[in-house]
Amino acid sequence: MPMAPRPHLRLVAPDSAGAWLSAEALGCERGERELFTALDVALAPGEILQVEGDNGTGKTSLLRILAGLLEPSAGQVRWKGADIRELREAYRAQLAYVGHKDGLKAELTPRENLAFAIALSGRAPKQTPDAVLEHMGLSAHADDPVAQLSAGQRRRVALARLLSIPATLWLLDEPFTALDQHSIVRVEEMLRTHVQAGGMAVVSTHRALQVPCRRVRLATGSP
Amino acid sequence: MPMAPRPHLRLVAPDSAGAWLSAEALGCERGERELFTALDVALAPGEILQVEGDNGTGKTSLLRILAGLLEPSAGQVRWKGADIRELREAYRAQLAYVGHKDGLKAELTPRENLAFAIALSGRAPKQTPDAVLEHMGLSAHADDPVAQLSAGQRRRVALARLLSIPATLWLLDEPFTALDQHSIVRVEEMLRTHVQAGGMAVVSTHRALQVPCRRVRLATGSP
Amino acid sequence: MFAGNALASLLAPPRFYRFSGVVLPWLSVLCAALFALGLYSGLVLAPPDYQQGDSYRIMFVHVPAAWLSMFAYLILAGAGFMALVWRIKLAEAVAAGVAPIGASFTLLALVTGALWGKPMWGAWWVWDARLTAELILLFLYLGYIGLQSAIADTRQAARAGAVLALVGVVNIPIIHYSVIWWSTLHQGPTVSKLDAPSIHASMLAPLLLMSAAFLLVFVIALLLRTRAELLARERRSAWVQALLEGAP
Amino acid sequence: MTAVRAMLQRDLRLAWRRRGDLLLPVLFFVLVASLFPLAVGAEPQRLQSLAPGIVWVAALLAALLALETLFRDDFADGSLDQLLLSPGSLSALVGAKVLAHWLVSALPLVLLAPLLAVLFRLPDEAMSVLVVSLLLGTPVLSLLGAVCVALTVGLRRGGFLLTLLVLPLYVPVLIFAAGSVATAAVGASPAAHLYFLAALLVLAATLTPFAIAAALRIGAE
Amino acid sequence: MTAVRAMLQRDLRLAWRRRGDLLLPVLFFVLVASLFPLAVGAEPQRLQSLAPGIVWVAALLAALLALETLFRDDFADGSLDQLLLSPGSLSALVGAKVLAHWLVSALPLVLLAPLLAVLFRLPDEAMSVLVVSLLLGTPVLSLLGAVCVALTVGLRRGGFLLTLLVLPLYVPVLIFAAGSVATAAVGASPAAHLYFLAALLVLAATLTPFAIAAALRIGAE
Ligand code: HEM
Ligand SMILES: Nc1ncnc2c1ncn2[C@@H]1O[C@H](COP(=O)(O)OP(=O)(O)OP(=O)(O)O)[C@@H](O)[C@H]1O
Ligand SMILES: Nc1ncnc2c1ncn2[C@@H]1O[C@H](COP(=O)(O)OP(=O)(O)OP(=O)(O)O)[C@@H](O)[C@H]1O
Ligand SMILES: [Mg+2]
Ligand SMILES: [Mg+2]
Repeated sequence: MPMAPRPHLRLVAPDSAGAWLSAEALGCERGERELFTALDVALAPGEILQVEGDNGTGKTSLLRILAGLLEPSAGQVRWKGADIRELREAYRAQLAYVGHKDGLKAELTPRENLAFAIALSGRAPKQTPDAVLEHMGLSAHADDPVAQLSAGQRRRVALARLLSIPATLWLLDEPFTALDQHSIVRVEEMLRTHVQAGGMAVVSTHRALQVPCRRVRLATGSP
Repeated sequence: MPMAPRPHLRLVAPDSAGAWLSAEALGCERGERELFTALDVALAPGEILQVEGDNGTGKTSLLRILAGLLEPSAGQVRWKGADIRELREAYRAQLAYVGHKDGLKAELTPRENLAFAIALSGRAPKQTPDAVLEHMGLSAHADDPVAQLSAGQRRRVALARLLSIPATLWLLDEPFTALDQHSIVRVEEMLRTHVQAGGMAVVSTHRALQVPCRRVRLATGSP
Repeated sequence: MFAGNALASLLAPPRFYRFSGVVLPWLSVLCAALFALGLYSGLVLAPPDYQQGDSYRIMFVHVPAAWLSMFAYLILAGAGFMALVWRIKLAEAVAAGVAPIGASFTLLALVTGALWGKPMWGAWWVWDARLTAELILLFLYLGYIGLQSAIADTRQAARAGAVLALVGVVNIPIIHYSVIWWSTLHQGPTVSKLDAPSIHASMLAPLLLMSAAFLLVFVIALLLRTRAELLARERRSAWVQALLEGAP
Repeated sequence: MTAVRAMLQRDLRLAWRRRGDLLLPVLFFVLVASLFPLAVGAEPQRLQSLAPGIVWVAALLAALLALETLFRDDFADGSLDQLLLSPGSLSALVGAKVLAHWLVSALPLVLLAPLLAVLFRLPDEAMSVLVVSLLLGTPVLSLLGAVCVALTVGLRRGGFLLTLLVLPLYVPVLIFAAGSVATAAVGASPAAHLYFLAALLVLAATLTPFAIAAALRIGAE
Repeated sequence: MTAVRAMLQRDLRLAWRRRGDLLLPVLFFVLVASLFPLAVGAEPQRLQSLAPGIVWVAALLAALLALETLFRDDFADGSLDQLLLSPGSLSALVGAKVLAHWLVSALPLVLLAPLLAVLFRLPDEAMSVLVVSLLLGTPVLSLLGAVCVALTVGLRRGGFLLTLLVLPLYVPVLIFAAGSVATAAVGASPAAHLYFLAALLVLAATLTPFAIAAALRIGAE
């Protein structure tokens, strides 16, 4: 079916001069389908951007583009003005990404998984794995293989990474999946302290965040 | 560590005489861990049981036991008084199960997936695949391979099965995962009409259901 | 179902545990006596072979080990069947217990066979039908053990193993008849021919004694392993708890 | 009955959607068979005497690799749960699945085998025996393999374990099938071997569907 | 550097947790090698002359199967995304992964090969050449294989496709390696073959890590 040209979609903050993460005229195609065109993003320290949108509007795709995992079909993502494809390692060092998938090894324990994530980040951790697991209410499971944890417990281990790796920009794709109420509150708390300390976050979720943030809806992907 | 015996946990409806689905003294062990012991369940036509509980307390395990997919370590599940292990096909003909995983073939289209689900059920469908997809707002994607749908769109296809297969008992494991607000309302509506027509449902979820139901919390699995 | 229930109560784990505890000491004594007799008659009384000299005496280990390796598989499959159909817990424990024992006897048969093969055929190994079949038997055991260790839940593992063991049972007749179906280097049936064993009585007697002794070793090992399996599987049950409290 | 037909149809349709993959078992078969001349040298006489064995080993390995796709995907995407909960007879459904799998992964090998036989200069009598032995033998491989896949379906890294479980079960088929071709190649009658293969096929076709169904219920817990 | 060490350590630890699986490549190797005598007949002379080829084909197939476990799991559980987002050098990380994989899946084969050589009655001079050829050749197999796995990692059913990509790349290794053993078995000097293998190894070790890293970025989109 022929598509009417989409309106230019602007996610720009009112004052976009101070933005560290910015993207202009991003376009994304998956398969044959055009998800969005001419999407602008700008995010300054201390801000959270909540990406909403119906199923299939491209939230996950947008986050992967911002992380540099997916090539946009048009436009480019910039970090402090420089194209992230040129920055490479320098950009990745600022980043913590929690996707749909948890990124944990099922045979290792939560503690080992975290220790590896820290080593991989190549920087001194903000907190030790033990402290972080304690904070996420997982001390009792710190030495069980992750394979034996339930869906929500695994999700908590994945999110625990955020507390130990020093990163300015958090990219979180539906972080609340499978979490119980306590944990949701705890994660929102984490987001709050992160931005208060000058961090930034892009969060895709269907629940309204209980944290001050800019909210943005992606246009419906299909009629 | 030595375990204190758990209190007997009763999920019995006030009037358990009319219960069609019942289970006495169910026990469940996964790996080395005892999730629950002496759990009773009773569900009569027109009722919904919402299973809550923190992550890892055994909601998924309970649903799989009720479906006959997992052997309980103690006790048995009964349908109209008869052990489901002896009823076999007769019980399964009453059942519709939507688990954590969607149960869709990624290479087939939503329409083909539904047609197969109907054939597998061996009964005349309540509604045609087209009508059901229309109702779930997926008409535009009816002929795309499921691989190209987003997480929430896939979930909707999985739930669409409920509308086409005639089943008395619905077992739904976190049906709202990845759904947007519209779809959540739609699924709650589906649950309402199902029980008004004399159906039953067991639903595990972390969100409070906006439908009259009995709610039940599984005890915390671990300290 | 009824037969199953009756059988299950007859084979209840505590009952088996008590019974096996009583017979084990007697079996051990008997086993030691048979070994003494068998070794004396096999190594001292039996004459050297006119062709093979003394090297044939390895037969007194090789043949019982080979027989038991196959016998153990039949037990594995039988116990598996009972575990699968009647869900008898004792059968699950027996199956889990017998597999490593069977694998050990298979390995013993392979090693003693190879040791015997060097003087007899001039090679440790030939790709002869029976030898290969015995090697395959080892792999069947290893597959069973691998499957057991890959599945975390013991009851699930027992039922999965049972299906595998039952399917694998086809190989047993193939091992046994391999010498008849294909012309092989390996000895044809010498002892087990029903009509007249083609082996001299002075060699047959020690072989039979040693076979009986090995059979007892097998039974004792099986009882011990099964008891240990039962304790581990039933550690939460009342009877094991009582047993533990009874112990100092 | 509709459920069984739908099952067969669905799996064939899936195979068609992935039709690029249809070629792969065949290519694997040819590639493995052609590795041997590379590895052992290419003297015609020697190759000819090795041909039955090589072709059958290649077919067996192709069957083994193809097993991966039998239930693994269904388990991963949750379709298997739906099969297990279907009110129809599970063994019939499973039979349909194995049939579809054989049609897609093994039948092309059987059709291609004569070509390989020509490359290895197998005599004509042996060639027809090769085809018959493949026709009788490969379904047994699929059925036995299905039992083992079903058992390992829930395990994370089943690949090698599967191999360990499957290969010992495949050995009798290999011996009789390669034996039949080798006998035919030297001019003797392969009837005894082929009867034995046929007997194995009948046995497997009648018994294994139940074993597969039982194994699936256990494996998918 | 800590990241690279952590990578190696993590993969070795994972292998240890799954230590049951450590045996499997070895068992597969032995099983496949023992299929041949069953399929082609057991005359010692003939087997002896086939031995280098059989052992190397078995090693190659074991290496091929082992590839499945190289990045597939990391992709499925999302660890691969984390690797790609790590600020360290991806090619170094990937090098560590391939090294761990070789240590776990191929080194045991090398250690076991002498036993197979005895079973096939390979002469003693040929035995040491067999071991050296495996030591030089199997790392090349792991490295080349890793490139192909990386390319197919996002595809649902990569198994056969992978085989198809990999086997042609493996052919040169197979020819020179099996050739070296065969030359040694007839008493000639295998030096030329072995030098060539060594050259292949140096080339692969220096170039492929970059190729693997690039392929991963493409494959994981
Ligand atoms: C690695 C090499 C060998 C293996 C794997 C092997 C395996 C076996 C097996 C499985 C049996 C039991 C067969 C049955 O009862 O159906 C057996 C029996 C026997 N083996 Fe061996 N064998 C090996 C070498 C030898 C050698 C070198 C000799 C002596 C020449 C030998 C002599 C015998 C005899 C006499 C029997 C008893 C046969 C009977 O009466 O049933 N074996 N062997
Ligand atoms: N690998 C792919 N190939 C082709 N199309 C794809 C692929 N992945 C996603 N899509 C398409 O891209 C669209 C957006 O997908 P995406 O996962 O970004 O959506 P989303 O907003 O995260 O949805 P949800 O809320 O359901 O997670 C979907 O409509 C889907 O059809
Ligand atoms: N295959 C398994 N092997 C061993 N233990 C398991 C297995 N699956 C689950 N468990 C354990 O069982 C417990 C309950 O798991 P289950 O998936 O039933 O929880 P849940 O209530 O559904 O949790 P969630 O809300 O996170 O989905 C978990 O603590 C986990 O440790
Ligand atoms: Mg998404
Ligand atoms: Mg759950």
